[in-house]
Amino acid sequence: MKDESVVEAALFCAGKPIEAEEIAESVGMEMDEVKASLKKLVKDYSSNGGAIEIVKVGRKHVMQLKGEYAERVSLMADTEISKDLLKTAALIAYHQPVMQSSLHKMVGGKAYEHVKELKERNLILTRPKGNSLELSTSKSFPDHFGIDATNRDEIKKWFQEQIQNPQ
Amino acid sequence: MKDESVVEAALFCAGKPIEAEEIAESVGMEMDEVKASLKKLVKDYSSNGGAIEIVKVGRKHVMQLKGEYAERVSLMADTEISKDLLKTAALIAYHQPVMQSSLHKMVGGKAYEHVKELKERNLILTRPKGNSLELSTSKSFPDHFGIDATNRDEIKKWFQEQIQNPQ
Amino acid sequence: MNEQYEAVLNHLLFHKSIISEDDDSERIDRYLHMVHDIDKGMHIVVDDPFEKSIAAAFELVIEHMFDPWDINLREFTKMYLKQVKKGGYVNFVVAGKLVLMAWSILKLQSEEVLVLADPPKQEEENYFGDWEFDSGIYQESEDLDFTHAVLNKPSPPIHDPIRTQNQRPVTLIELVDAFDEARKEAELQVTINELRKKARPERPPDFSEKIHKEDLNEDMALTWNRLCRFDGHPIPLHDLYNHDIWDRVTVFVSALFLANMNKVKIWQRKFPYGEIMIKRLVEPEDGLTMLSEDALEEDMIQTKVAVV
Repeated sequence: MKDESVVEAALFCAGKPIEAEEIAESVGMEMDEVKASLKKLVKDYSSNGGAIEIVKVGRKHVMQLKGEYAERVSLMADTEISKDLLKTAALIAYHQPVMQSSLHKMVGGKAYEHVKELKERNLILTRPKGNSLELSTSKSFPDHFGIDATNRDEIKKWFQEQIQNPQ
Repeated sequence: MKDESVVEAALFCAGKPIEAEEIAESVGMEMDEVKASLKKLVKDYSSNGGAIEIVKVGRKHVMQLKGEYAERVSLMADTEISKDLLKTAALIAYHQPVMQSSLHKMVGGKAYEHVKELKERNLILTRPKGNSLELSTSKSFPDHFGIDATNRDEIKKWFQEQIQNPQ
Repeated sequence: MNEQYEAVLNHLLFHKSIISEDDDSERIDRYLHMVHDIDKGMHIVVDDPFEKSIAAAFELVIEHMFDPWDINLREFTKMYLKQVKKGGYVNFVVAGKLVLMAWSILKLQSEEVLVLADPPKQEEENYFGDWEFDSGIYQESEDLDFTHAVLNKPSPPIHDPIRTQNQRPVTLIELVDAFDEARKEAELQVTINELRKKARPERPPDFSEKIHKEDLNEDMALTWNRLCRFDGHPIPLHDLYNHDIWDRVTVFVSALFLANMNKVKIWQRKFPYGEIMIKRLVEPEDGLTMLSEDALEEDMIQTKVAVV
C-alpha cells in the first residue's frame, strides 16, 4: 500500500476538508509523510485532466469535483444551491461584516430570503445591529466552498482571482 | 470537457452504483459514449495504482475505495448518526421507558427533533401517554449498535454497566 | 364560557406535547380556572370580548409564568386577523398592546431556545473574527468592481462543491463515549432548568399595571412633555424613548394620536428601515396640559432625554 494512496483513500472517505493531523492519526502515518503525500496528490490530480481535484482549504485538504464538472452533474446532487444564492454568499463573504441593509442595496429584495437560507445552511452568521442585521461568514463557510484563505485580505484576493480567472 | 471525465464526475457524485442510462440522462450524453467511457474508466482506474476503483456491479457501475484501503480508512467517514443524535439515543436507552417531556428537561429543545429522527430511523418506539409520549428503544436498536442484548431491560443494564466499568 | 374563550383555550393547548406529564391535569385545571376568572371580568379593561380573550391568553404566559411555548403565536395572529377582517373596527391601542405582548412571548420563547438549544460551538464562531466593522462597503473601487462583476457575470465566483458522502455505522466505543457525554450534559441541563425556574418570577414585566392604565391622555402628555424639551426641529422618534419596551409602545402610540391632532408631524426617512422622525408643529403652550411637577420630575429621572 503506497503512502500516497492511503492519504488519497482517506480524502475520498472523509468527503469533507480534513487536517493532515487527522489523517496521520487515523491511518497511523507520520505527519511528514502525510504532508508530502498531500502535496503530490494536489499536483497529480490537477494535472491528470480528470474531473476530480484535491485542493487546499486553509489548513485542510479536500477531494471534490472540479468546478465545471460539479456544475455539469449538479442535477445528480441532492441539494443544489442556486446561482443567485451563491452570488449573495460570495458578496457577503467579500464585504463582511456587512449589514443586511447594505446587502439589500446590492442584490435587492431577494436579500432577505437568501440570508435566511444561508443561515439555515449554517454558512453565515447574523447579529442584530440597529434596525438591521450584521452578516458574516460562519466557520464552515470556507470549508464548504473550498476557499483557501485565513484572513480578510486573503479572502478578498481569493475572490478577486476567481472573478478575473473563472474556472 | 472530456466525455470520460464527465462520466467520472457522475460516478463520483452518485456515490453508489448507478446505471449507464441514468448517467446518460443526467449529463445529456449518448448511451454509446457513456458505455465507452465507463469501459475506459474501469481499465484506467484499475491500472493507475491509486486507492480508488471503478467497478461493474451487475448492470451498474460504482466508484469506490479498493478493499484494502477501505478497511484502513473506514473511520474517517462521518457516522450515519450524528454525535448529538447519538447522545439523545443513549439517554433514551438508559432511562427507558422515559417520557418525552423528561427528555426535554435533559437535552432541551432539540429533544423533539431528535425523537422524530430516531423514530424515522426505527431506533425508538413512541407511545402516547397523557399529554406527552413515552419513549423506549425498538427491537432494532441493539442490532444497530451491536449491543449484545435482546430486550429493553438488558439494554438498560448494558448502559448501566458502561457507567460502572468505563472503557 | 363563551365560544371565543374556548377557541383561545384550544389554541393554548395546541402544543400538547410540551406539557409535562407530571402536572398536566393540574395544569389544565389551572388554565380553566384562570380563563374562568378572566371571563368574570378580572384584569382586562379591553371591551371587545375577542381581543380580551387573546389578551387573557397572553397574560397567562406573561403574568402567570406559564410555558411560553404553549402559546402558538401564528395561530393567534391568524385568529386575530380573521376577527379584524370580520369586524372592521380596530382599536389600535389595544392592537399595539397585543403586538407587544406577542413580542414578549416570542422573546420568552427565544430566551428558552437560547438556554436550551446549546448550539454547537462552531456555529457561534466567526471565521474571520478579526475583521473590522463595515465602515462603508463601497470605500474602494475594487470592491465596487467586485460587486458588479459578481452580479453581472453568469457564473458565481464560488461553486457548491460536490464531494463524496460516505457514512459508516457508529462503533460501540463511540456510542459509549456519546452516552458518557450525554449524561454529564443532561445533569447540567437539569441544574440549569432548576436555576431558571427559581429566577423566573423576577422576569416578567409589570404587565397588569400597564394594561390597567389605558389613560391615553396621560400618555400623550408624557410624550408631548418629552418632545417640548427639544427646540422644535425634527428629531428621531427614538430620542423620546427610554429603554423600557412599554415606554416605546406608549410613546409611539401617543405620538400617532398627537399627529392625528395636528400637534406633531411624523414621517419615515426611508421605507422600510429608515429613521422615524417627529417634529412639533405648535408651541409647547399650545399643545397639551403639561404633566404635574412630580410626574415631570419622575419622568426626567426615568428617561435620558436631553434637555435643550
